[in-house]
Amino acid sequence: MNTVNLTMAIVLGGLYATGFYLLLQRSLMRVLLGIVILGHGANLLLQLAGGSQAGRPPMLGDTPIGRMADPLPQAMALTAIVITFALTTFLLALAYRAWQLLGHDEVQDDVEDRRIRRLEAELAEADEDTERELDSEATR
Amino acid sequence: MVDPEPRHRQRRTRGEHVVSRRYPIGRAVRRLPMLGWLVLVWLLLWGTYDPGTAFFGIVVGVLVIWFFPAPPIATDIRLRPLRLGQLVLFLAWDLVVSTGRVAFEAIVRGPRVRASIVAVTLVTDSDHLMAMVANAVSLAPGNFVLQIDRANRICYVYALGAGEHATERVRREVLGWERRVVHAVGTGEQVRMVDRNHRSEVG
Amino acid sequence: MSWLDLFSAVCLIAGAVSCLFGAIGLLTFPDVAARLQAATKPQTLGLVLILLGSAVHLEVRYASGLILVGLFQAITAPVLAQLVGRAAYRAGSVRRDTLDADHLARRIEHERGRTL
Amino acid sequence: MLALVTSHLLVAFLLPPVAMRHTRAAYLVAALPPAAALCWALAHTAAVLAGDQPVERVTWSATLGLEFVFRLDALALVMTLLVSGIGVLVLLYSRWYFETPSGDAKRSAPLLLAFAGAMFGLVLADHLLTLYIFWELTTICSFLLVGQSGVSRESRRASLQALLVTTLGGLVMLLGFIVLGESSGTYRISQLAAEPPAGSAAAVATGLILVGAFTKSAQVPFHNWLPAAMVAPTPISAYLHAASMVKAGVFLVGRLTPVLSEVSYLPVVTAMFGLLTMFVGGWRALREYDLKLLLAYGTVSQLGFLMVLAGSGSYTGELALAGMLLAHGAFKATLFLVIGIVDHQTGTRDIRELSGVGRRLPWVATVAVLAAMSMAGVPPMIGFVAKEAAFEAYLGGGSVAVVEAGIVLGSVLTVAYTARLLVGGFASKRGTMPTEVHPTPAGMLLPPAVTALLCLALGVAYPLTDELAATYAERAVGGSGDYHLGLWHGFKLPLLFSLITLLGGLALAACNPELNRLRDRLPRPLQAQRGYERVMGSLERLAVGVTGRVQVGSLPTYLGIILLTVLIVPGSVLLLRVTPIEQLRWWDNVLQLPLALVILIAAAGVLRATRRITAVLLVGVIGYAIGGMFIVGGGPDLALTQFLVETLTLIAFVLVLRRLPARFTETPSSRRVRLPKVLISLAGGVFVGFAALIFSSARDTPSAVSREYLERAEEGTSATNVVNAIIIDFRAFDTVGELSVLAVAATGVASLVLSAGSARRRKHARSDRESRFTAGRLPGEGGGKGRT
Amino acid sequence: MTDPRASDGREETAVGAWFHSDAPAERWLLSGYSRDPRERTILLELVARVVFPTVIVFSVYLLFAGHYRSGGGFSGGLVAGQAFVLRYLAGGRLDDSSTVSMRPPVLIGIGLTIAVLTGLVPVLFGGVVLESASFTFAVPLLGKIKVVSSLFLDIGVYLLILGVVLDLLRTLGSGIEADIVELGGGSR
Amino acid sequence: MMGVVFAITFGLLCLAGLLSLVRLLLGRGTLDRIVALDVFITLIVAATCVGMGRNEDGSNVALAAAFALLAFIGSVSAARLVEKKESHR
Amino acid sequence: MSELVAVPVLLPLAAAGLSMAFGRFADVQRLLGLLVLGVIVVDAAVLLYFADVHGPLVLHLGGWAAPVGIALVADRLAALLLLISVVVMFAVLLYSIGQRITDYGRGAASTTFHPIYLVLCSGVSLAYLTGDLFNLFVAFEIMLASSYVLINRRTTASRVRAGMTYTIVSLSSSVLFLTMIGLVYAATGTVNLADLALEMGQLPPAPVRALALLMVIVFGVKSAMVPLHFWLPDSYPNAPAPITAILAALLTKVGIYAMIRTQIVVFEREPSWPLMLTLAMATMIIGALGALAQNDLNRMLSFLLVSHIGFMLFGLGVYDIAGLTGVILYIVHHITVQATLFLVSGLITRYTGTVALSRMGGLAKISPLVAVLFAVPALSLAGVPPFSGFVAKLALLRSGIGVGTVWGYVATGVVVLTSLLTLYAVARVWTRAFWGQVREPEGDPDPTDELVVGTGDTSPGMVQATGVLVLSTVLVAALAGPLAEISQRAATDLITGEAYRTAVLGGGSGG
Ligand code: NA
Ligand code: NA
Repeated sequence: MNTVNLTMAIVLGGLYATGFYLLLQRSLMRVLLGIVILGHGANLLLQLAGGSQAGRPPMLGDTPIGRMADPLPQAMALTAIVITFALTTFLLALAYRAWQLLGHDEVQDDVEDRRIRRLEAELAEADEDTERELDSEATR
Repeated sequence: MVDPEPRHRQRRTRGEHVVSRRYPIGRAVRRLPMLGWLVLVWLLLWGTYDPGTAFFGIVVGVLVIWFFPAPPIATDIRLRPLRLGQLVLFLAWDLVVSTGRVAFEAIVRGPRVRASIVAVTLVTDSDHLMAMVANAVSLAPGNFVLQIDRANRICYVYALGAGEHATERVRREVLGWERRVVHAVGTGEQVRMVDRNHRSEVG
Repeated sequence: MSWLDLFSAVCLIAGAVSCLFGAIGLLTFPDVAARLQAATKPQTLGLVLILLGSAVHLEVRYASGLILVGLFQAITAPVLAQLVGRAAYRAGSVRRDTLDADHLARRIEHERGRTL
Repeated sequence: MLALVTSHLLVAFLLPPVAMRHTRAAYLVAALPPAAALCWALAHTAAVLAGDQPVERVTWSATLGLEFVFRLDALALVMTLLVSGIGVLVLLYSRWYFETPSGDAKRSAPLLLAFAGAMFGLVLADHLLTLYIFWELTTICSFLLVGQSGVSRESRRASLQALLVTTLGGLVMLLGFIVLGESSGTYRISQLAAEPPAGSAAAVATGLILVGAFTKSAQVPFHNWLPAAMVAPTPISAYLHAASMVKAGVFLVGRLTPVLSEVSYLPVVTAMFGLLTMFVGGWRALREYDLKLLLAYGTVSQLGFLMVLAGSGSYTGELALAGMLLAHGAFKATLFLVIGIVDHQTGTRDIRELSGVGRRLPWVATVAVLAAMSMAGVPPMIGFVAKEAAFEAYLGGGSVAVVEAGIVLGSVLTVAYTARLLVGGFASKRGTMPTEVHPTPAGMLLPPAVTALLCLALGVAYPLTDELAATYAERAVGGSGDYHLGLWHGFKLPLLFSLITLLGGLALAACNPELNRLRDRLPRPLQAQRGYERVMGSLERLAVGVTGRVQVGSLPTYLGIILLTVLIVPGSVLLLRVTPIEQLRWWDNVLQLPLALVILIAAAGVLRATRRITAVLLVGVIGYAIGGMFIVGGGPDLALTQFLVETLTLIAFVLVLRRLPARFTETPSSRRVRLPKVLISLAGGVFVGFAALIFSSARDTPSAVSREYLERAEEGTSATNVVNAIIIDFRAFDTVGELSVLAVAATGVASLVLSAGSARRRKHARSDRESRFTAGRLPGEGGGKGRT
Repeated sequence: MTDPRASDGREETAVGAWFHSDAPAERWLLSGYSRDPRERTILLELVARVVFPTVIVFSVYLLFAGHYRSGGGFSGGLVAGQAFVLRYLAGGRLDDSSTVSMRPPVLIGIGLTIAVLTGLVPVLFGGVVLESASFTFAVPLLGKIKVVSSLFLDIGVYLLILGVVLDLLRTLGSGIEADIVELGGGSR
Repeated sequence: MMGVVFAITFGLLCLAGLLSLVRLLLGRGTLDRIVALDVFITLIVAATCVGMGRNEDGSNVALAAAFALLAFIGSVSAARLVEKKESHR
Repeated sequence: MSELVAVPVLLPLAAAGLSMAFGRFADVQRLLGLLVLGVIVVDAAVLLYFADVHGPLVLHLGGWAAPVGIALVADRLAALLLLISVVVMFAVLLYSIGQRITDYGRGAASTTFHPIYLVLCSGVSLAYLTGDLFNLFVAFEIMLASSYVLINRRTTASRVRAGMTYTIVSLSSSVLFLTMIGLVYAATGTVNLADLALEMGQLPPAPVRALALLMVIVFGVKSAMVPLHFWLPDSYPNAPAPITAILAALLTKVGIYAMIRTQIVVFEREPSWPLMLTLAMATMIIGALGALAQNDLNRMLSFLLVSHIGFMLFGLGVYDIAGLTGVILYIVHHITVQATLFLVSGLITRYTGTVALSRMGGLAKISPLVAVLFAVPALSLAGVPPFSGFVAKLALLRSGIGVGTVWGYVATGVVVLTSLLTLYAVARVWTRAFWGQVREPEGDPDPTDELVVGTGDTSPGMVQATGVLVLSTVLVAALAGPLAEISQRAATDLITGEAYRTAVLGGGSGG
């Protein structure tokens, strides 16, 4: 029961690839758009996971049950849409706050991590010093 | 609701007509058209036209109006259903014609299309009439209102496909729309004003 | 094919064509103001026609709702046109070279002269 | 036993407040629990010698096999006598040694007591895990005792070194214990001894356990922490690094001798490392000028000797071990305490500065000489008795002879540094001014005097010592031998060896200055301290290097790695084990095609967009088109929500974009960076699309759950819209959760956007409070704020 | 006929003031305060005055129709929220124009509490958490009216979402605007 | 017969949608894009209505109404705020 | 009876709603928070008792039997972790209240902190209790959304980056989670965990394995498993102490819990799982090395957190009853200890005005109490007996040796090595910050910045809360017997899976 057809698979692939690429950027706004697009992709995937795409709305009444689209993934996608929306707005506010505080909205590298990378070089030097110190101590 | 500091309330912009809130019954009556509209919307949405739906429509309409009241306004509206119907029909026809013209311009002229911005001073002095005229004009052939100078009753109309006589043609069209609108919803006074103006133009 | 179907078919196709013309105008017109014309008028007409064409196939209780859709579109399209047009003019996105007459510019000149 | 151990720890826990106010009294209080333990042990001596072993057992966690089991046997008794006896003496000594107001004094009483308790528990343990627990406790106590207030760099370094080296050993040992326990099904030492495990598990366990023993007992190559730890105050060195803690390793090997009797390599390894340690320690001791360091290297050497004996596995060897344990405890404690006195009264421990101390402090010198005799193995001291037994133990041919020779050689070194110690510390030297000496308080001399007399007493009263040692040795090797500890065994080889040692040692001591000059010229390839520094240095470099490379601090990199992991881990499984997908088709509804086209074009447009608003609008197009997909797929509710949310998102974006620059301000990344990003994201897209195909073709029936929703919605929830029925009834809980997410997000947005203003307000409020606070104070005390 | 705004001292130039005003003569939308005339548009205000209550009615329809057709508390709340967005766009910051003037966080809190209580109330009647029940009344003239208890959950959802949208307008909308003014980012 | 009509209608609408998307991509101004988006949404509304007609199932009417409304509010907000941003410059 | 299962989830939510509505009354908010958490502590204890004595307590929400409805399941594992988590949340709330009163005064109410904290509690509880994969996603989102707000509150220019990192990585992992759910549903047509276990049996092996690994990654990001851990040390240390404490203590553990729950309930596997053991080793080593490279106290603790996540992964990798017993014990121990350490770190920065170890000194002299409060959890973290860390570590080591595979042995060796490195790391803190010369505190550089505070003001509430946590770590050690027993029973339940499945699927009658 293959519920995903080739077109939709390509769409999913395209959405995810776009989302991933944007996610890997430094501009917070791009990252945010990436997450929005990924969210779209995930919601689409959820709906596709349900059943045949020729399904009719799951509204009881005229349509026979057998022809209806799977309601559960729809319900889940609905929840997911709202959650993604909530978090998107939060991230948006965060982008604004970052801009307000920093004057730009780029995600920069961690200062402390960079310090440690510098430390490595310093440490190599210091190590030589200790070796020399130990040598002189030994010949004392 | 939002802004804790009422600093923006210190003064009102001059020129605004402030209507007294002292007459509750009058206010309620003024709101009846709105209630009617809301109930109509409710019925159209449900698609079931029975007393139950209507009842709940009234309940919902009253609640909405009561919870979110619009500020009272001075403007009087006199509905003339026949004239209103005429207006709608005219509008529909105009829409078809305007579509044809825009389509023509789009396909034949395309990027080389010409236009004008024409100032038209309206006869009547009323917010909602002006808005309705603007609305109607915007639906009409190749025009839309770009800017309104409410204080001076001027509409600046952007008109597509204009030529030599564009200015005069646009002015006549806009005033024509004003006349139709005033006939449909204006007060007697306003109707007299537009008719007088129309006669002087034609005459 | 009944008369109703025929009516529906004409409405639908005319509506779709109208929409398409609008889209073509959107693409070919030189500036925002002109494109706005294309965006609002043929779209509104097209939508209304399509609503008519579709309503024929629906039960009354559903079809009545379509009236609302048409009304919404008719009321709101001009507002959008005015807002966008105004913004475009202010932002200088309306191409002056396509204009035969520009009373608004004249008025602004006039005001400026009066205050200075 | 449990009560005694607990009382140590409990008193130690309650002692600090007392120590704060009455420092000296605290030492006396602290001496009480070890004294009680000593009395208790002495009271049980007879019983233990008669073969009666008191056992106590408390279960901590049966599931984990975690128990406290204590047993007083001969070895435990020997060690208890040492630990508690010397503990009492050291605590009494400390009462005079520490200056009253110093922080060290306040700190040490409870810590020493806690250490005594841990040590007491350790020697009594009859359960591997019990043993480990107390073992680590002694490590921690030692860390704190050596470091003290940690003001000096040396003390910090030394304590850290001791901690790390011994903990390393401890942990490896724990691993060994677990291997032993898991393979044989019990952690009880007595049970293990009854049925000694054999095979590879036992062999591996032994190796691991020996690492623990070697580190704790300062065997080469782990020995160097011990001399470094000499930065500790002398009583602490005397107790920890001479009498008790460092013996734990030797004790462990002795304790486990019966358990590991099936492991054939044990004696070889212990002998090898023990002898090496004996030489290295002795050799270094001959070079040191600091009396304490000299003694410390001497201890290292002695520990090597003890380790050789502990691993011997022979009756006589174990006998010698028991004797030597007592002997070493007694004489080394004495010597440390004496050197403490010298240091305390003269202000120096340097051989080159000390002169004529023996004359000024005759009693002290006498005590020192007594102990030194025991150390050198001069009759009738216990040291001699034990050493005789050791020489006896390795009489024989082949490899045993090598060990014998090694012991003799090591003992020569011992005698030599003993002589160096006595002469250097107490003799009058030409060319050196007599050192100024303060008189010694009697209370300070008493403890070393007691232990010195003990050296003598244990030697003279050798039958008693022998009985004690024999009881242990019998248990250790599971049978008795015919050798007995004693002063006189006739003219036999051991006596000759003793003589050789003494004479050789004295000769070596005499020509030591020349030797030292020679030594200074020799290269030193093996230096334990340097090895330790190197290991720590490279550890730090490794840490910084690895962290610097792994933790690059760049968010895109992190996300890229996460994506790569997804691609590599589940992706490879999917790729490697793929089966052909059935029922492939291009579309289910033709309308999917144009919508798909719109989505893909818009997505490409987002990637290319340079203006923020353009990108946002294009994302909007994607959202609306997906809404279209939802309609096509039969999900009007979904589409409605999608449209509404999309519009709201668009509005929210636009609201914020008012404030941000029109274009993306990002610095364009170089091609080198962009290509991997493109590849990773493309691969990610392919993975998801591919996975969607594979997973959705894996199922062959419609969802049974969904069927139930469709069938039960109307009667169950009286709803015809099944999706709505799921949302507010069947799975209403999801909805409640989702609501809280919304509420939280909205609150968060408010706190972010509105916080700028409120932060400013708060700052004012705070500085107001602050100024009021400072204004209310007296002008003089403006500086330091309320500290505890 | 004189232009009252042409001589307004607040504006930098009269041209700017005139150029930026489409302000209607009356307050179509706002009862409380007057806003910068440059930001007013007669057409939008007038349309919003009609569309706003219409959309609210529509949202209430969605809330109640959700059980049977497309709609539900989410859609309803979101649509109502959009009505306020329109009002905000036409009239500027949301003022005291509604009878119930409630801070959005309070609205959110109430919505959440209602939703959770809907889950907990059945327990008081010996049911299971989140169990639903339906009651049918026959009312003369109006016919049968069916009330499902899970409707209250939907109402909670509706209120909460409305609160969230209002909060967004308060923060991302007015909050950022105020920020621009405070920091002198704007040209006014 | 009606099927063909519906197919043609859908086809034309899709074509129009793609054209508006092209305008959205080309720009040049933000306002152009906003207008294009508005057209795009209106086209989706139209397509939804056509779909309802084809399936003879009107349960999506509310959907269409909501879309029409949203397109308006979304476009107005974008236009309004773009305008504001310009005036804040 | 089964209604009690819903209390830890719904009560804090209702209270959060009220707390939001009463946003202007500080005392009401405080009281509400403490009261609700107190009630939940009692409730969790009762749940644990019942789950242990009578088997899993299942609440079929809305009366809909799983898999139609969502089931909340309080089995031994969930109840135990819930209990310990709520206790920690209670203590941290106490600390927070103390800190806020000290810094902002008694009247300072917050529309943010108290409601969000309660929602966080609800999310954590739900994550433990839910028996449904999608609901687990919702739980995670509740939890994460709250954490985003808490971590980004009052952020400063120098640290807004940290919040972004955290938020973006978490959001990305949420997207992965959602994708995973989509794939799971596509393959099985259900999202109920117990039901999934049955459906998985009918699938070909490739998708099943891929799903299992995808779940590992999704929860691996949340629990900071190497190589998905980078975000944690860059973000957690940059929040105020109580926030870091609660996030570090609970969120990663919930990730681990979810990983254990899904892997063991849904999938089947033989003991000793090489991949997981490898990941565990990498996590332990990289984390420990990272800790050694740090000068910032909070960052160091964060790296140690990563490292010790490796311990838990190790137990999961052993994949038998002994291993899981060890993990459960370890989680219980680590929740309390890690929270305590971050709280103490908060106290330390109050005395020193810095987080840099190189600028600290003589703390043991300045405040012996803080020294003790640090020493106990630090030693416990290093697994030194007789503290809780030792007990938990012992359980892990025994399982690693007991499983009898080469992978098991190697990984056990790494556990030992990591213990040593941990000890080294905390001992360095001791030697640098607590020993050495007493330093004058660096003043409070930025009063709006809650992370670095050099005022030296500590309210009794903060110290008491820390003390309560220290005592609870001691208590965990003291109660090792019963805890280990119940952990073992929980692990047995997990491995056999029968009790869980019948409780969820077999028990309820539909509708
Ligand atoms: Na429209
Ligand atoms: Na600060």
